[in-house]
Amino acid sequence: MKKTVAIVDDLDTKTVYEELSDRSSGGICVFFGAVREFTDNEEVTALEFEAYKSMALKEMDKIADMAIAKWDLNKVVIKHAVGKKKVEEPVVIVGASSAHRSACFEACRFLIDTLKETVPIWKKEIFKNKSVWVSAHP
Amino acid sequence: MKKTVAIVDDLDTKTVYEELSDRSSGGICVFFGAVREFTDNEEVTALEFEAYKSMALKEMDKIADMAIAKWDLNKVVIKHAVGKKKVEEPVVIVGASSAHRSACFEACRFLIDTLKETVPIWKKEIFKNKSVWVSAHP
Amino acid sequence: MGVEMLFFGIAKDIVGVSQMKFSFTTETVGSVGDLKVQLIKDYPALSKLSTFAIAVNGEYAQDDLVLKNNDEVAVIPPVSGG
Amino acid sequence: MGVEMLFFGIAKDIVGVSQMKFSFTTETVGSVGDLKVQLIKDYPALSKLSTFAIAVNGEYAQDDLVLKNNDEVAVIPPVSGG
Repeated sequence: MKKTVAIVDDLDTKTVYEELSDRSSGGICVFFGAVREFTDNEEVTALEFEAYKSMALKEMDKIADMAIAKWDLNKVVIKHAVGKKKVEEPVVIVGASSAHRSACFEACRFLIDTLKETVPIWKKEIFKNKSVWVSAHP
Repeated sequence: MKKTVAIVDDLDTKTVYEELSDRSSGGICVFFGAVREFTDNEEVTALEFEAYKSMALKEMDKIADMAIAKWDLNKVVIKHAVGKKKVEEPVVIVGASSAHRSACFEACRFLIDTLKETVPIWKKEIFKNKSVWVSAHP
Repeated sequence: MGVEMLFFGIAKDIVGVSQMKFSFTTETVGSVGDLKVQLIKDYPALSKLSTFAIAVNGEYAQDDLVLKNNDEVAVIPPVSGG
Repeated sequence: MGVEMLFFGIAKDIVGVSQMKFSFTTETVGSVGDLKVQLIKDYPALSKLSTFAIAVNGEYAQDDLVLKNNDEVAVIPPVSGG
């Protein structure tokens, strides 16, 4: 069992297969989160991500361990980007590999859902004339 | 809406992000199927895939269209390899991109589940001393 | 009249070729169902498969589809892609 | 006694710095809950957030956790990664 947990300036989308591939894995499921052009019909020029890095890495590691405890996985990857990201750029990559496909699909969904709930990373949406910390206010 | 449907000798796992990424997509979900070392505790040396190519492409195209009708997707990819594949090599890549993550996760699972049911592609498991067409016999 | 037969996967191993002309009178073979009966008569090992389907001109065909001259007819043993 | 305070996201904008020493007597601040009350008194805009959590030494902390000298204490506004 191998887990990769990282916070980086720029995510490489090309290496995820080799990071998750394993002789015992018939299935690999990956989720990429990316910057979308519009939020509620307002044009986003960029997203800016800030992390409490040491704690975020610990929380990501816990999420990986929870997934490993819950499903029969061979490898897990959780990586998040920080800094300013433009439209279409990747901001998060999570994935899992397993013998059969159900486990990696369910685990992958769990990884991204839980990351969004617990990992101390913050996203600021930058519009033409303003910027907003997402979810900060009710 | 753009769909990519292909049957190729060798799959490139590195290009899937750029194939699915889209200015309107916040989420991209990808499933890679790969060759596993063991089937029922017997060591597999390779898998060999054969396709009824013209019909397989039509069926893959139908599956993409069904997914597009069912979920709000921006791009869909369905690619399958043919020929002899060794352990850890990719044999199938399916994926979808969407504004929000639920749609791409559900669509991606649908793509691989349906591909396995309807697309005329056959897999032969090659063991040390025999080879077996998968699922051929009850 | 006749059709172009294609065999894949284990069906190719059973029949021994991947492609053949298959000629028949409309008295013996008219529909896909008739063709299946004839194929199993000619190649009894086909009946040992979990299932096999017939595709006509690249589309899955029901047993009642009537074959036309020069159709491309494929024997589709259980698929196992992915 | 005192702790090292860290502020992230909108909390950093509200407080105006990302890091500060925060000194207190154990009479005014003992627990995480006490600290939250004090922070809202000092920076009323924090009370307008959907929620905010406190992490002590890199772990989410409940209100009853008692702070120790030199703890690293972070104000965690609603997270929004991914």
